[in-house]
Order: sequence, then structure tokens, then C-alpha cells
Amino acid sequence: MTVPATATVASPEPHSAPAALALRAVYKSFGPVQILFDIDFDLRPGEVHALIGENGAGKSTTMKILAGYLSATSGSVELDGHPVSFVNSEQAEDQGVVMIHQEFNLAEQLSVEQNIFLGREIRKGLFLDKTAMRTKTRELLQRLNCDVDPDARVMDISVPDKQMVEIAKALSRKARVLIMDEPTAVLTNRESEVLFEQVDRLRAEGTAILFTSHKLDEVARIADRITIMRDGHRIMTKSAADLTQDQMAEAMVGRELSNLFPPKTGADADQPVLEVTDLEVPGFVAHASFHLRKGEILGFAGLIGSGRTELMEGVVGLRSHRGNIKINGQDIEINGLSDAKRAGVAYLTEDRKSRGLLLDKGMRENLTLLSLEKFTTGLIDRKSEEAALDKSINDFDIRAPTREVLVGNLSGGNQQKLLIAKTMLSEPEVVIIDEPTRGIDIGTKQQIYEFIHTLAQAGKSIIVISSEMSEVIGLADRVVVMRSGRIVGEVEGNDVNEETIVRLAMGLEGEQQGHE
Amino acid sequence: QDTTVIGVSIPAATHGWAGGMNFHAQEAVDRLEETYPELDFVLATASDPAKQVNDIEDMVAARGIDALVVLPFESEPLTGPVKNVADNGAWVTVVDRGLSEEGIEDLYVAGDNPGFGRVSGEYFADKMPDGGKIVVLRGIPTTIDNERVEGFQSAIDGSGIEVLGMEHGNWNRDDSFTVMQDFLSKYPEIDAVWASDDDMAVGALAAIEQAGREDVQFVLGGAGMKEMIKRVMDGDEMIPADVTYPPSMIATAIELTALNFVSNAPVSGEFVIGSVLITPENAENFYYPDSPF
Amino acid sequence: MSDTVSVKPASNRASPFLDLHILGPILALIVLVVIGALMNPNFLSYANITNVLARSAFIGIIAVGMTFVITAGGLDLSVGSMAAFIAGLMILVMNALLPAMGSGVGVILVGMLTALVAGLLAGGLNGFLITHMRIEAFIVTLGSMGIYRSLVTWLADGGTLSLDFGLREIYGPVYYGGLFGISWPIIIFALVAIIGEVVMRHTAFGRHCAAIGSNEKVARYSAVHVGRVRMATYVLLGILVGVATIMYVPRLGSASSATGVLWELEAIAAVIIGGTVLKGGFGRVWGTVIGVLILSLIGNILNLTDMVSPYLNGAIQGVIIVLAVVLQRDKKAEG
Amino acid sequence: MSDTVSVKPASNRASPFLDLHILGPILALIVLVVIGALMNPNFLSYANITNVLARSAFIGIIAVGMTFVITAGGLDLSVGSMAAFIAGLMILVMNALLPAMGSGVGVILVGMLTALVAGLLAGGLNGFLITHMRIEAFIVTLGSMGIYRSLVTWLADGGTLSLDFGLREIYGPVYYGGLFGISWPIIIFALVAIIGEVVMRHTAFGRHCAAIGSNEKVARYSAVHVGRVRMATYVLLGILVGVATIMYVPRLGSASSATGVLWELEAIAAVIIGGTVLKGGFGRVWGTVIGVLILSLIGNILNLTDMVSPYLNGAIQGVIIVLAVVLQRDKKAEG
Ligand SMILES: Nc1ncnc2c1ncn2[C@@H]1O[C@H](COP(=O)(O)OP(=O)(O)OP(=O)(O)O)[C@@H](O)[C@H]1O
Ligand SMILES: Nc1ncnc2c1ncn2[C@@H]1O[C@H](COP(=O)(O)OP(=O)(O)OP(=O)(O)O)[C@@H](O)[C@H]1O
Ligand SMILES: [Mg+2]
Ligand SMILES: [Mg+2]
Repeated sequence: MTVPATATVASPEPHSAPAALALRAVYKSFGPVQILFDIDFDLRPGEVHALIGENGAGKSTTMKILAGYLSATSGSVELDGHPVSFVNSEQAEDQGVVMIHQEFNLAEQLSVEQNIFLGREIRKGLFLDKTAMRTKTRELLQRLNCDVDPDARVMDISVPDKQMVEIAKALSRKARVLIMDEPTAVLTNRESEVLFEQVDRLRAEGTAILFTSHKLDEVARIADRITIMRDGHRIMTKSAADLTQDQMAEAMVGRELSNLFPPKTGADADQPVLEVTDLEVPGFVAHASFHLRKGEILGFAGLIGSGRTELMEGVVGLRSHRGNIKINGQDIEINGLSDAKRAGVAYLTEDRKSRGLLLDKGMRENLTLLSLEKFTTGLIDRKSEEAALDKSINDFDIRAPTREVLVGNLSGGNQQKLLIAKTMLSEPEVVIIDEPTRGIDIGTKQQIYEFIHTLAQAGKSIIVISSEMSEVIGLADRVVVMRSGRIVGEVEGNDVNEETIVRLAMGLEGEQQGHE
Repeated sequence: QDTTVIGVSIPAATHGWAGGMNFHAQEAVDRLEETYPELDFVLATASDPAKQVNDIEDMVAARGIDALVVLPFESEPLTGPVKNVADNGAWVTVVDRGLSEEGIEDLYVAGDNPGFGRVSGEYFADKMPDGGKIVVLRGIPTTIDNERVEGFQSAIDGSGIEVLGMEHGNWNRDDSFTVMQDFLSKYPEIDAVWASDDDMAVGALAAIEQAGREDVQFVLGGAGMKEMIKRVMDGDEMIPADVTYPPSMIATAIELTALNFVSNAPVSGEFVIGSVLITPENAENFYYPDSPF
Repeated sequence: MSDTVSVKPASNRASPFLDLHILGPILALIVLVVIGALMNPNFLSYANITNVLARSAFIGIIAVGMTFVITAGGLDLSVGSMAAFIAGLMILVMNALLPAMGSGVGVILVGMLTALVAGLLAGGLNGFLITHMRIEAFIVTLGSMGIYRSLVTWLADGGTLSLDFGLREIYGPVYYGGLFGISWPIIIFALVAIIGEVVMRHTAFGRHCAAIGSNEKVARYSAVHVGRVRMATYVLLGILVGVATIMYVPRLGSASSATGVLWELEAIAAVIIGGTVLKGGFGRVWGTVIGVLILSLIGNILNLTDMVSPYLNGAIQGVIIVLAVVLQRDKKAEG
Repeated sequence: MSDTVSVKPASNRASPFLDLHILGPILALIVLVVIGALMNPNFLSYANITNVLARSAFIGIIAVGMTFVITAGGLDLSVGSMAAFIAGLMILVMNALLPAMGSGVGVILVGMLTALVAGLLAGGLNGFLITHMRIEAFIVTLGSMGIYRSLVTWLADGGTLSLDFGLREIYGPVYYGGLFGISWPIIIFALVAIIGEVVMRHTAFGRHCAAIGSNEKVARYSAVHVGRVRMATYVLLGILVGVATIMYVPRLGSASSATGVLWELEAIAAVIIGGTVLKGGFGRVWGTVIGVLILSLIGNILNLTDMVSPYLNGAIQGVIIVLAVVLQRDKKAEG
């Protein structure tokens, strides 16, 4: 029996179909801090259920309880109507409940194939059946249009590829219930679409699927039912057909959202702040030249793997590079991030987990790490650090259960906000932001766009790299497009639209710069 | 004329006495190589018995030694391997520590460990006719140390000397300094110290001096370190005597072995170098200011 | 169409660095062999090669076990004193049984069994404290290092425990004998190494070790029995220490507080020279075998030649160890 | 705005686990002191306390430096032999200058300077090989451990290097003398510890060490000079080894190959007992100081009481080390 993708289940009330997995009156607290309040929730076979809410609303925590990674403080989890208490995730997995985490759950030093089959290796007698595993890995990845080598070590593959490996790992485990925590945060629309095809297939096979996303268009595209959470409470569960994207956003944030993007104001002047000429990042980027004007927001678009990240890491000295960089008309040597910092250039990494934040440290240490000298007169001034943290919590609406929480225990979105706060604390003239809103809820996104806009108006110059086309289009005054390690074009004004950019990014149009 | 290869295998210089022994071995080898061009020496130092066995194996397999001079790290483990060397027809000289099987070696140059303890014990019994309270610093836990302590104990038996405590100072100045400090805290009255080794005596003396304790009348070390002999010679009250256990016995053994190959002198047999009590009267005979030990 | 892009986005990466990383230890070994052969014609003789291989067996067998422990993110400093303790225990047991059982193979077999069981228990104890009591492996094994070393000193009353001479005759061939001209320690070492390599690369256990060492949480989330696997690495190491001791006792016929001193450092050094990562997550048994051989060869070569002064042996050894690793140093992956 | 922003303005964070983690080492120390006082009335005497503290100073000063190295994710096995080498060098230099400069404070000062410079260079060499040549710290420092140990043996010709008697008289007070009844080693140790604690907790350098140990990549992406900071930890440790040596030489006025044996293990153990994480990322200097005191006290108490057999000292020591850490074991965070 299949459920057609578009037809939603008529009634959201519980008695229509038996829940595959359900929560009954679940409360959860970490130490003294209460995170979830009285959550009732059910997930039915053959449905795609979206769990949405602001950063820190408790989505990931809910999912972890469902999948046996955390135990509820009170209340129960029911599988097929019977209460179960998974002692660990393995038991949940044995029952067909599989979860993909928001943060990567891969052993970096192991290969793709080793990760996919970790803990569930295929054996021939005592030994591993490597051929079988490799074949199946290739199959799984092919289904996801992902062509990474099964023998590549995970530490050597790109972030989106890691996500695909995570998905392949979950698919390999034959789930009855598949729980995905922001699977598309690091994917582009095209890759997300590949994932959704798989989701459609699984739904047709009767799998119950729960997922979260901050991209509401995706939610509308794929979900049958939607549950909205706010501050640890379940606000509503509705059929997707009954909710527009605006209604979702409003219900999540608890207020009306005005226009997502602030109006564009353009550059202050023609005066270039940053000029990059003929930059080469060996192995990744060649002959890249561009400039950034004062007060301008410059977008960088391109497909995943087009080398935007590497180009910018080259510019700020995190990668070795050749070529010429001028700041305010002066040639400068940038051999490390501290050179860039001295020149007033800051870079916000796209990889907050392994390059952005110290997960086993508190918020204060993380916030000030980049600009510690501001807080140091011989010794570190703890008081002004605390004041800076107060200000950042306020400015960026960082929601943490306690002030001393380890950053690894913050919700994904709040980590991202902290990372932005950390970068901004260095008060740069030029800010390069790589994927600024990964995993950020729509309400906060608006705040961040507003913030970027304000910065630009204050005369700072900003580069935004984003794989969300709408973000680049909505924010940038001018957009540079990259493809395969080259800058392939630049659009401005009315040309900043999806079609032009996509054509350039895919190589259907435009000539290569620096190609004599 | 063919060269004769003589292997010398000794423990590494991990404490003062062994250091002196290393020096004498090296010096003897250099001297003999110069005098007798037809002799070739292979000197190896080992940090544990297994390494010493390796060294000996290598000397046989790759250097084709005609003679082996060995100061066994421990008797037991070296017996088999040295026997193999002897069975291969090489000349074997054993120094200081006898092997646990008789008749393997051609020449045995020995110190006398029980004798060392006995001479020390007799000195105490002699010096403290009315008995007294003493503490004892022991060496690295080994058979040698056991033999010395047993010899000492049987010598003081019935003399009324009470041993308050014994701890291992491991033939090490720092360790014995620490142990002596703690002995001084623990026992309000100590009449004398048997440090059983000159390195340990140095540490013990420093601790006593630091504590400013007048009750300790003297410290008896052992082995014949030149600084100690000098103090005996000078009539230092804290160091009234010393007991020899000369590290130069290795040089004697090497020379005798060499002699076997360059002359017709009969050198096989057993040479026991007894431990002698050094007192201010005879100290001059044992003082070699140029030796490093 | 513009297909003149010179930039290749990763993927087919036969990077020369990887190769050097693999070839590094092998290269170092070859260099050493060449040096040895040039310095002394007897270096490549059957007798010398046999000696070197056979004496590598003790550390080698232990180092194979250590590879698993380190790969899983652990460490064991106690193996040297554990070996000394097991050797002492074995000798005591065999000597004690001699009157009852008579001088024969039976006593030897019981002795061997004792060694294996003692190794299992000792490893198990380390593992228990580390996995269940959650104490830092460094501290646990530093503690047990002191404990075993003391115990053997105490068992031997400060001296040496010696195996009965009659038994030594019977037991001797286990070290000195062999099959087809290959001595037993070499055969056992080879077997342990091959099995270790297979287990590391071709069983779930090996993968799980790497996974735990790489990221314990990920392993736990992937249904790997983290505690059990980690425990198993220590037990395995304990048993291998037992095996090494079974080979060691017939060689020297005795045990004392000087037995196995610094074996732990040597074993760990061999593991790391072989390319296993000290912080865990990646291990290779064949590399460890090469590491062990490199270390033994250094000692052997120093004995084969007349170096400046034996006092400087340690210095030369140190320099060579560092050089051997320079050959395969991690060219830090950028970014 | 939905005003449920749950961030509370600082303070009330008395999680019991954190407290035990902090109190653990202190508790262990107190227990030891109580045991000592019960077992021997002289334990708390001024002389005994002074002895214990003064002899802790060498390892203590080194362990403070080691705390930084380990916090930054490194390791140094060479400190013990480095100390022996520096002590030997210092003595040689002072003895050599004696004829020219005469027996006076001048010679001593030159000797001290020698120690500091030698420590700086030795630490710098380790640091250079580790940060610039990118060789595993374990291997580099295992190598240099062998090298320095050999060098001092060679300098001493296998024996003991002794400081001239005249100089010893002048230099002696640096160990035996003091201020207001507190001996110099204790004063210097306290100073080093306090400065170390301040640097670790209140300076950018301390923060950077922890950041590098926690996640090197994040540190690099936060404009931390990873190489420079790491290098600095080794140089700092080297200098502190020099300082420790300056205190050590006047004690017995000699150095030999037996000097400083196993100091590295003791220092590392102290650091870890104190609560610093071996894999880096978190370090505390005051914990290290307590760790050093715990280790010294164990030895002291064993000497002051009549335990079963001195052979078993090591075993008791091992048990206590493990127990001291049990008190503060990591209660694994959920999730
Ligand atoms: N182990 C933990 N200890 C303390 N607090 C925690 C822990 N795990 C999560 N929290 C807190 O629980 C709250 C809910 O977090 P959760 O990860 O469920 O949010 P989320 O809805 O998934 O948000 P996001 O959209 O940002 O991912 C957050 O305030 C978070 O800091
Ligand atoms: N550490 C690495 N080792 C090998 N290849 C890498 C590494 N990091 C990135 N790459 C590869 O470099 C290419 C470009 O990286 P990346 O995906 O970050 O580009 P990008 O244009 O910034 O894309 P996006 O920002 O959309 O992710 C990819 O093909 C990726 O696989
Ligand atoms: Mg989340
Ligand atoms: Mg990128």
C-alpha cells in the first residue's frame, strides 16, 4: 500500500493510523535546565513529518530521545503502540529506528565504506566481506548521485559529501523509521532534490520519516505533516497542506515576519577596499581576480566544489597561495590569518564544528579567542570578556541553557550565531562570510541579514559565500560566480537573478577570466 | 699474524661503581689495543640482562670473538649464553659475578660480595662494642645486594647493634639522600649509618649535614671512591673507614685475558679480589687521585 | 565550451605523500640493512639474521598487541613489568610443580598456561580499570607498572628467580630450537604478526578499534561496543605479553626486577615508528613489525661496528629513531 | 520577541560533578597527609615538611612546564635526561672557569646562566623538530632522551661529574639556605607555580595552549600562531628544566648518568594526577602542584612507616596513584 506523495493524511488526529513511533508526555532536562516540556508526538508509517522551530527549540533533543540517544527525564517513547525504553541507540537501530545527526557522526580517519558499515559490517565467516561492502557502498552513493570513492578517508572529502555519506549510512541500515536532523543544511538545492527523491521512495515503501530543516520551501515540498516547536513546547501539529510558509514562520517565531531581506543600498563609493589579482591556490583555484568596494556586499556563487571556500581561505592566508592582494590600494603579504587580521580582514568558516569552535570549551573562551588581544592588558580582563559575551548574546540572540554550557552542547543554530559573534568581535573592515546562515532559523536569518546590511551601511565591506541562491540574490549588490576553481563571471544590478547565475555556475555561458 | 678479537661485555654505567668499572674497561681496552696491534677489542655495555645476551650473541655471530670477558648483569640469565660461547671454543673470562654453573669459564676474576658485607659488619661490631642503633641503605635489589646484606648481618649478629631500618637507596646519591632524610625524621637517634656504597654515602652525608644531627657518629660506605678515601686519609670523623670493592677488577680481567693471547704465561684459574678495610693508616695505598672513581 | 580548467578537485589522489607515508618505514629499514651490510660482512650471515629476528620476537609480539591498544586510543606502560612478573610467576609455578610432576613436558605446558592466564588477567585488570572505572590509561598502567615490578622483586626476594636446570634443558628448545632452520621465536612472531595484520585489516574488531580511536562517540552511536572492544585490546595485549614471556623464559631461564625494563617504551616506539598514530584512529600491524626490526637492527649494527664510544650508543640510537620517522613525517594536509 | 531567552546572568553553577573533579586531587592530598600524620608523629614536623617540599621542587618546576606542553597537545619524555645533561654541563663549565675566575659567586652565576641557556636550546631543539619538522612529539623526545642521557655519560666518562669543593660551599645555600626559614627550592617552586597558574589562566598564551590542544584547526582559524605557541611550550619547559637543575646541582654537587632517571614519567604522572588531560585541551597548574606533592608524599610516608617489605614500595605507590585519580575520574557527559 502506498501513500501518494501529494495527498496528505486527512486528519492530524492520532487515531487515524497507528503511530510507528510516538512520544507521550515527554519532559527532558539537562541538570537544572528544563529543555522539553510535555511533548506528545507521533510519527506514522509512510509519512514524512517535518519538525520545525527556532534554534534551540528542542528539535534535536526530541529526535535524540526518539532514536534512543538520550533518555527522557519523564514520559515514554512508544514503538508500535508499546512503550519501549531504548537503553542505547543500538537497541533502537535493532528495532529499525535510525537517525542522522545534525552534527556529523563520522570517524574522520576511517574510509567512506568503513564508516557506512561501522558496527554493521558484512562478514564472510570471521572475516569482513570487503568486496560486498564496497559494492554496496558504491550502490548507495550512486543512488544519491554522489561519486566519492568508497576508499577515500572521510577527513579528505568535502562537507556536502560527508552529508551524503551520512545519508548513505542511514539508508544502509534498513530503517522503518528514519530520523534526519537538518540533512540539507550543507546541501545545495540540487543535492537536496536527490535526497528528496530517496525520501519519496522510502515513503512509498512505508517508511516513517521525520526530518527538520530551516528551509521552509523544502518543508513545503516534501512534508505530509508538520509539527512546530517553540521553547521546548509543541505548538501545533498540522497537515502540510493546511500551512503556508508564512504561517509556518510565524508560528515558529511567534511574531509576524516582515521582508526577509533588507533593501539593497549599494556600495558607498567606487573605491576598492580589497583587490585580488591573479590569485592561485594550488590544487583548487587558478587566476582569480576580483575586487570589493567599500560598503559593498559582494556575493560569491557557484556549485559545491567550485572552490569558493578555498579561494577565500587563500586570500586570508589559511592556505598557501600565489598572486597579488591589495588592501586600500596597498600591496600586502598575507601568510597567515593573523596577517589578514592585522589588515582588517576576517573570515568566517563554513565548517563551524571542526574549524570554527572549540566544542569542549565554554562560550566565553570561544567568543574571545580570535580577538584576545582586545581583552588583554598583560592579563586577560575577565570582566570585559563577560561584558562582551553579554553583548553578543544580546546582539545575536544566542540562546543557551546556561552561561557555562560547553559550546558542543549548544544547539546547532546557536553555535553558528556564536561563530558569527566571534568573527565580528574582531571588528574587521572586510568580512568574508562563508555560508553565514547554515542551520539558522528563519527568524534569526532575518536578523543576520539585517546585521550584514547594517555593517555594510557602516562602511564595512562584506563578501558572502552562500550555496543558497536566494541568499546571494537577496543580499548582494554584485555577484561573482565560480566554477571548477575559476571565476567565470560577474553580475550586477538587474542581472543578479537566479537564471543568470545558474547558467554561469554550470558553465552554460560566459568566458573564463585570465584565460589568454 | 692473525688478529685476535676479544669481546668485553659489561653492564652500562647506571651508578657510580658501574661508571668506574666502565671507565677502567675502556681505559684497559685503549691501552692494550695500542700495545698489542694484534689484539682487537669489542666493548659493549648493556642496560639489562637481555641486552647483554644480545651483545654476546652479536659478538659471536658477527665479530667472531676468540675470547670473551664478561661481567654478568645477573648470573642466572647469562649462564646459558656464556656457556654457548665457551662451547664454541672461545676463551671465557668471568668477572665479579660468578655464573650459576661451575666450570664454564677459563678465568674467574671475582669480587667478594659476602666478604664485602662481612668486613663492613665486622667494622661496625668493632667500632661499637657496646652496641648501637644504625640504619642501612641498600643497593638496587639484586643478588649482589642480598649477599652483601647477609654478610653484614651475620657479622653484626650478637654484637648488640640494632638495625633500625633498611631501605633501598639504589646505589644512587639522590635516592639515598631522600631515604636518609626520611630516616632522620623517623628516628630521633641514630648512631651510625651503613651506606654500603660510596655514592650512597655521599647522599647520606649531605642529608645528615643538612639536618645538623650530632647523634650520627659515622657513615660507612664502600667500593673505594677516591673522594671517600681522601676523607678517610684526612681523618674525617664521619668517614672513619671504607671497604674496597675495586671497579678496576675489570681491567685486571681484561689484561689477564690479553696476556693469555700475547704471552705464554698461564693465566687460567680464579682470582678473588677480597674486600679490604681502608682506615686512615692504610688509606694512602688505595688513593688514586687520577681515577674518575 | 571551456574545458581548459587546470584545477582538479581532489578525488583521484595518488598523492606522493601517501606513498612516502607507507614507504617511509620500509625505506628506513632498507637503509639500515644496507648500512649494516656495508659495515660488517657478517651482518647478513644466517646466524646474525636469526639472532636479530629471534630477539626481536619479545618486543615484537608485545608491540603487535600494543598496536591495537594504541589504535583504539589507549596506551599501556605496564607491559615490561608485566612480562617480568609473568616470567617470575611462571618460574615459581614450574619449580613448585617439579617435585610433584617430575621434570617433563607436562610442567612446561602448565607453565605456559600460567603465563597465558596471568597475561589475560593482568590485561583484563588494566582494561577493567580503564573502561569501567574510567581512569586515564596512562595512570592505570603507570600504576600497574609499579605494582608488577614490585611484585616480581618481592617474589624474587630482591634477587633472581631461576628455573630449575633440568627444566631448562627441556624448555630450552622453545627459544633455541625451530622448524626447518627457523627458530621458534621467529615463527611465533611471524604468526602473531600475520594474524594481527589480518585481524586489524580484515575483521570487524580491527575496524572497531580504529573507529573508537578516531571518535569514540561516533563508534558508540554506530552500535560498536566501545567498552568491550577497548577491554579486548588490553586483554589481547596481556595475552601477547604472556606469549612473549613463554618465549623469553627459556632464553634466560630466569626473571628478576631487571627483566623487561623499558620494554614498554620500546614497544610504543616501534608502534609509532611503524606509522600508527599515537592519539589513536589509525594503526597498522606490518608497520609495527618494521618498527621493531628497525629498533633491533640499530642495536645490532652498533654492536657490529666500533663506534666512537659505547657511551654514545644511546645518542646514535636516538638520532636514528628520529631519522626513521622523518622519512614518513606527516605532511600536514592543508586546511 | 518571545521572551523565553533562557540565558541566566552567570553564577550559580554548582554541578556536583565539576566539584569532585576539582576537589579530587585536593582530597587525595588531604587523605595522604592525614595518613602520614597518623602513622608517624614526625610527619608534620617542620623538618620533614621542608624536606618533602624541597625535594619536590625539581620535579615540580619541571611539571609546571610539562603542564603547558601537555595542555597544548604535546609530550616531552626527555626532561629527565635533559636535566642530567644540563647538570653535567653546568658542573663542567663551572669547574673549567674556576682557575680563570677564582672561587666566587661569579662562577656560580655563569653556571646558572649556562643552565638556562642550555635548557632554552634543548627545549628549542625539541620544539623545532616537533613543530617545524612535524615529527610526533613522542618520537622526538624519546630520541632526545637517549641523546642527552648518552651525552652526560660521555661527559662524565661513565662516572660522576663533581663540582669543585670550594664552589660547593658557595653554591650550597641555593639548596640548603632560604629566606625566613623557607628554603630556596620551595620559594622558587612556589614562584614558578604561581606564575605558571597565572599564565595558564589569565594570559593569552595559556588560552592559546588550551585552544591548540583542544582543536588545532580551530586555533589556526582563530589566528592563533599554532607553531609559535607550541614551540614556546617546549622552550618554556626547557628553561624550567634549567631552573630545576640550578636547584639540583648545589644539593649534592654532582651529576651522573643516574641523575634524573624517570623524572619524565614522574612529571607527566603529576600533571595527569592534577587533572590535566593527557590528550590536551585542558590544563591546570595548581593541580600539577598537588600531583607533585602527592607523589612525593607517597614516597615519604612509605619511608616513615614500616611497611611489609621495601620491595613492595613500588606496588603501594602504584595503587595510591591509581586511587588518587579514581577520586576525580571523568563522569562521562551525557549525549
Ligand atoms: N547535553 C546538553 N547539555 C546541556 N544543554 C543541552 C544539551 N544538549 C542540548 N542542550 C540544550 O537544549 C536546547 C535545545 O537544543 P536542541 O539541539 O534540541 O535545539 P534545536 O531545536 O535542534 O536547535 P537548532 O535548530 O539550532 O539545531 C538548547 O538550548 C541546547 O543548548
Ligand atoms: N581537505 C580536503 N582534502 C581534499 N579535498 C578537499 C578538501 N577540502 C575540500 N576539498 C575539495 O575541494 C573542492 C572544493 O571545496 P568546497 O566544497 O569547499 O568548495 P566551495 O566552492 O567552497 O563549495 P561550497 O562552499 O559550496 O561547499 C571540493 O571538490 C572538495 O571535495
Ligand atoms: Mg538541532
Ligand atoms: Mg565552501
